[in-house]
Amino acid sequence: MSDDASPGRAHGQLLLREMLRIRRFEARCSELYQAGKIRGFLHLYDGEEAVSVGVMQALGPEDAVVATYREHGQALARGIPMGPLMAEMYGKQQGCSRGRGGSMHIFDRERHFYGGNAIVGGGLPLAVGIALADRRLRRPALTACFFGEGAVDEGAFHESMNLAALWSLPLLFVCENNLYSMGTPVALAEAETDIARKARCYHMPGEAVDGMDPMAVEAAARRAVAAIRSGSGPFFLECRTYRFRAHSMFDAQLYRDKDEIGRWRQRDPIAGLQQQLRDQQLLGSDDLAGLEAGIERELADAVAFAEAGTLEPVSDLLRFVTLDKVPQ
Amino acid sequence: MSDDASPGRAHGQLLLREMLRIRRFEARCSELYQAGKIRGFLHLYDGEEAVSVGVMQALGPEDAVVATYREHGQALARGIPMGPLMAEMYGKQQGCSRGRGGSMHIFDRERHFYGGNAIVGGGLPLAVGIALADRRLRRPALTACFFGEGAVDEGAFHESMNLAALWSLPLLFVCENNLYSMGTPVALAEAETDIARKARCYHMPGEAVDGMDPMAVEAAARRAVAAIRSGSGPFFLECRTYRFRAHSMFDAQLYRDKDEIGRWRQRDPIAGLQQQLRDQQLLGSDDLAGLEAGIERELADAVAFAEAGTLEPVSDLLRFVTLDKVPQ
Amino acid sequence: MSTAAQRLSYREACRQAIRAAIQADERVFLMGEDVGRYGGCYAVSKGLLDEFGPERIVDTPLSEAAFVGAGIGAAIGGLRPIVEIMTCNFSLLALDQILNNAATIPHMSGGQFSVPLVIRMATGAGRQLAAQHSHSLEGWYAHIPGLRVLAPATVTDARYMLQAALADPNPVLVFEHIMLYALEGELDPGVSAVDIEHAAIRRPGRDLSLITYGGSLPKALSAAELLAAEGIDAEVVDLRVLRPLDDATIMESVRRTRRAVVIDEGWRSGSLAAEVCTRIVEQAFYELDAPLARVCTEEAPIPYAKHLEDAALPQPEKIVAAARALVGGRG
Amino acid sequence: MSTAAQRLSYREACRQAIRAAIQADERVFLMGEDVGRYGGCYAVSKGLLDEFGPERIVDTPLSEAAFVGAGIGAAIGGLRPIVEIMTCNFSLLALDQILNNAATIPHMSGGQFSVPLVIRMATGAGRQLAAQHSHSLEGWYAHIPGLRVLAPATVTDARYMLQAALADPNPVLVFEHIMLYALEGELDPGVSAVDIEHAAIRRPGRDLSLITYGGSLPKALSAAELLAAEGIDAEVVDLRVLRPLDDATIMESVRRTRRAVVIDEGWRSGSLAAEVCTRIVEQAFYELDAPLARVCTEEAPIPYAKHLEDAALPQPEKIVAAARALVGGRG
Ligand SMILES: Cc1ncc(C[n+]2csc(CCOP(=O)(O)OP(=O)(O)O)c2C)c(N)n1
Ligand SMILES: Cc1ncc(C[n+]2csc(CCOP(=O)(O)OP(=O)(O)O)c2C)c(N)n1
Ligand SMILES: [Mg+2]
Ligand SMILES: [Mg+2]
Repeated sequence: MSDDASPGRAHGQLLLREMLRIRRFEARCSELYQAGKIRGFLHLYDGEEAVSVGVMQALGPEDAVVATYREHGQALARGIPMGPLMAEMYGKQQGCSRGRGGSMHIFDRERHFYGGNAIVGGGLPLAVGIALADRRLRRPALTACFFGEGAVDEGAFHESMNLAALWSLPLLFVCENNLYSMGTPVALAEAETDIARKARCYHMPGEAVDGMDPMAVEAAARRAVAAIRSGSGPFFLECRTYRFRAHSMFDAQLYRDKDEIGRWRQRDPIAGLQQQLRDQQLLGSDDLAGLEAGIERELADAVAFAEAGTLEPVSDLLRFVTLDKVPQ
Repeated sequence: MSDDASPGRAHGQLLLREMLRIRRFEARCSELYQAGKIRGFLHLYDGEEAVSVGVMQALGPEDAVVATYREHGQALARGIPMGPLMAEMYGKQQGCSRGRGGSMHIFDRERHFYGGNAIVGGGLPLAVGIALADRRLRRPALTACFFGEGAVDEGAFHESMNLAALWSLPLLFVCENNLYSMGTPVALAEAETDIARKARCYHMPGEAVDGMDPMAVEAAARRAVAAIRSGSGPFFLECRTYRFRAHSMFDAQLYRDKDEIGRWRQRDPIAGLQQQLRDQQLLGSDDLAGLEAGIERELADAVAFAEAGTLEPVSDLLRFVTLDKVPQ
Repeated sequence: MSTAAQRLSYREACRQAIRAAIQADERVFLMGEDVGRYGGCYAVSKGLLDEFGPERIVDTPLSEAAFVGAGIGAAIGGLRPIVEIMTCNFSLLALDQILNNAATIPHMSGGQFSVPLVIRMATGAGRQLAAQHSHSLEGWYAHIPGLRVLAPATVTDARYMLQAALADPNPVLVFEHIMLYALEGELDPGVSAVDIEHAAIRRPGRDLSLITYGGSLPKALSAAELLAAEGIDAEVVDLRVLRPLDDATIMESVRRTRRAVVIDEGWRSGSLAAEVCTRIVEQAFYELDAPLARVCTEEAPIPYAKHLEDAALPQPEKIVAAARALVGGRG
Repeated sequence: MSTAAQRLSYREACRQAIRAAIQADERVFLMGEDVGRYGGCYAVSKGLLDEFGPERIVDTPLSEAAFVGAGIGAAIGGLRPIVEIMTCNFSLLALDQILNNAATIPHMSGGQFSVPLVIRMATGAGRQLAAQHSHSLEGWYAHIPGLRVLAPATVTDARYMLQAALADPNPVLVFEHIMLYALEGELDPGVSAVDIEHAAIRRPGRDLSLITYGGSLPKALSAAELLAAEGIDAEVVDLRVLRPLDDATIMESVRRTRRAVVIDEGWRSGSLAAEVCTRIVEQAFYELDAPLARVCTEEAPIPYAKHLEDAALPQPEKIVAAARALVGGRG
């Protein structure tokens, strides 16, 4: 945990609740996957919650988010309600993408959430464009673009970093470095394993932060956002984190041993913050129970909402292949 | 000019002759283009001769070369005879690519010359593969891969640099930094304008050298090649140079002023070396006359060879779309 | 504005179209490699940087994936980008962005986001640029749901298709054939807009339909002249819009002529011509008096040497031969 | 080796093929994302890293352009790479390398260099992976001169096509449909090789030809069963080789049955099915008793929701309906 002293009772509990919401939501998704209610690829964020929760604290409602396929945490932390999110997992038309996207393609116009993207690195150029539009239209917004450290190997990363830096765009690059891209450890994929250093290659300010510490992430994100808002161009934030579970539901995890996972579990961001808040007398047992109960209710409601949701009529299959007008 | 003292009479004259061969060859190509004998895109190397000539000195006959579309200099310096090269420009079947490639696609199996590539950055992944094959087949060869500084912006550059460094391949990256990619100056294309620094991003050793000085280029290339042969992995060599002429035959050069060109012409690698050799008494007027006369003869023969060449029969159009066996 | 017909080149028409679009809507800008200082690799945007400045005429690095993706993001974000990819040959580097983002996000997001983007690119062969610089890839793009694909073949279409494309809330790709840029034609002062939905009959005829688009249109028209001299009256259909195809105009023509040759500069196998032929068989089979024929590019990388390039590409003589063979079988 | 028929999955057959290839030729190696430690995203290469070590089973970074290009270079340089692109969806990032280098260099160099490379990739939809992960791009690749394109649809083809592909001096692409990996079948102990030139009749029939390949083959066979129950005797042709197409087998079938439905998981417009239909019209027009029909994927990005994905894709019922309509018109 960081030494950033105390977050304040309310804010500390908020961070905890946000992370717990993600953890519980995904635990349920995993069960629902086993039960066949959710299908397709499902990539859990278990262990990485501090990253999204920390970063999102630094964003305002007008800021944009470009997400990955491992984006439940990004979506929930951004404020997408759990009901439509769960309905999306179910493939129901009440889902936030009408059930067309599923786990990997969450969209939410109201929250400027420009989608999970299932092509590794595919979201980065998009984020450059959104940031360009904000600047050209003189909107005071910035774009936060999430991606895994695996995306750093792709050409799209290089081109997007260069473009953002060259054009000095209001863009926060958030690299979720969980040490693996599927089964490939960073050292087998990157000549430069210190990912934060990549920023320098483009004359971009960058920083690495403990991605298991929500307060540290939040603090770093706030610094980055302040710099971007001051007009100094893009910022690269590497969040060092770890996924506790498999890459997706099809992964025997032959590439890492249980000990490694065990060691990282010692640094569980949720348990860690909980302990810290307790130690600082910012969280009582009642608080925690209340918090947990609230999340249980929210989750139960979300599942009920998804279960009650309806299937989009097959006759709508071709709807929105092209649009009649630009949505406002 | 570098202070690398004297190159020795024979070697100094060799460097001079090689550069002059390129200069004269291309001057003739330009005339032949005006006359309609050569068509398609024609990219001249005028001003950049020291780069290819310097680098090629460091290569052995078993080493491989991957070239660009601005490759007459690379081809000639590598030893591709002028006749087949000129015949290629003419589109004759005696051309080194049977007249199918033209200026942008020179191939020569015997000299391990793996082609001009007209997709900016397109040759880099190829070079990685050739170097990989050399290593896996335990051949003591290395691959020299040429590209312009414009290619540095492409995703293929990033991916190839990473792969070469990660796998520690015997690969010499030669960046011909002539300050422009078509009409775009480096500063409008690169967040990092110090191109040699790019090497560090991949933990690759790198160096920048005065690309207007053939001896400096040769010396740097020899150091790089020695390092690669010693097994230390790839090397990045930036050669700082300038093209005196237009990007191609269709270019009004609106993007730079005559003064700039004039200043660079002061540093003409050919005039420079000539002067140096004279100053050091390594080149007499007779030598130069002999040298020039030899090149004139070679060029006249090449043009005659190309003129006398024949057109591939149209019935061969589909020949080699697929091959019957792997050429040995 | 004068009301007299204006004579200008296709290149100049493209430039006027861009200029007018930038003037009409401050969200519009042109972005691409060397569109500014260099003036465009085919000189289309020459002078525009001076006229509109670097906010509206944006030179990009050599990063096709990133600047095309940035165009998509900018369109989603409220701008109206015209992205120029120098030639379709380089568009492969951005194809993932075009297919998986531009064409997909509107549908996949359930209609929440649209991508009002125009991507222009040069296409085709004919200048001895050899294998890597002579592709005709519009047929591939015409396979992608969510895109509109245009192929202006006349000066009028070059002048006016762009404004219709910019008005479309969906991504539109415009393919400009390299051999057309120097073509000259008249702009009808009475016309100030064109539709981007219909094919056009460029030459009416009764005996067979020559169906084509873009750079092959002049060749089909030449072929029709040659055929006329032989007493064969060919109709020439310019598809104009490659996606969605205007079936009605195609079928109407074929039902009248009962024979068709489809001409397309893509390689024969998997060409756009195959799609057109198949639609005709699906929709007008019983009205056909003869098999369909295609004149496409030979199945080889296009060589540099002029005589081989010529031999690889569709040519009026090949079209004439194909037409003659079909009509020869006239029952 | 036992001579009893061996029952195994398509996935296992792919693995055996790779294993045998690596054992047979020391120049052969497998390279791709997560082929080693992870065991392959569809578990095809599970266990091979332990068996052959990291020189022969090479995990790559997420750099499709570079490692596919490196495979091309390595092939030119004398190795025999099997490059795995996880799924064809990501192959777009390497398409420039495949088209402009692998397919082009042999011809453009005047035959000086060959590219004896095999690229395997998963293709197709059916697992609710949504729009970006459900493409069927083999039709695009089948457009490219210089490539051979294979679509093994049976366990035997999965087992033996690879060795033939590696023996080819030219670049060969192998498309493995994701829905086939779990399919089980028998390996005939008498067979130890297959050709990569011919289509195969998987079910003989007289009334019409169902022409398909890859993941749609089981669907076409199901449709044929359903049709049989209605008294319609459908022949099922498995194309196997998508480039170059085996016209002879296709035409021989269609000349007998005089009717054809072509089934293909690509989007309808510009599908490989269009090419097959057009060839039939070009070569067997006068033998047709009815229009041709296609059953392809609906023209929309493929949605996640199961019922919509099912509705988007070719299904036995759609094939039956198309067949019935053609045969209904039986003169
Ligand atoms: C271009 C591309 N290549 C490969 C894949 C398959 N794939 C999906 S997730 C993944 C790993 C990505 O790792 P990373 O970027 O570190 O993100 P993480 O999964 O660790 O969050 C891969 C290889 C893909 N989706 N897109
Ligand atoms: C992928 C790609 N994009 C664009 C082009 C068009 N183009 C040809 S040469 C060139 C400039 C390349 O500049 P640089 O790499 O610096 O090489 P130089 O021409 O200066 O030698 C461009 C943009 C191309 N051939 N390939
Ligand atoms: Mg990761
Ligand atoms: Mg340059």
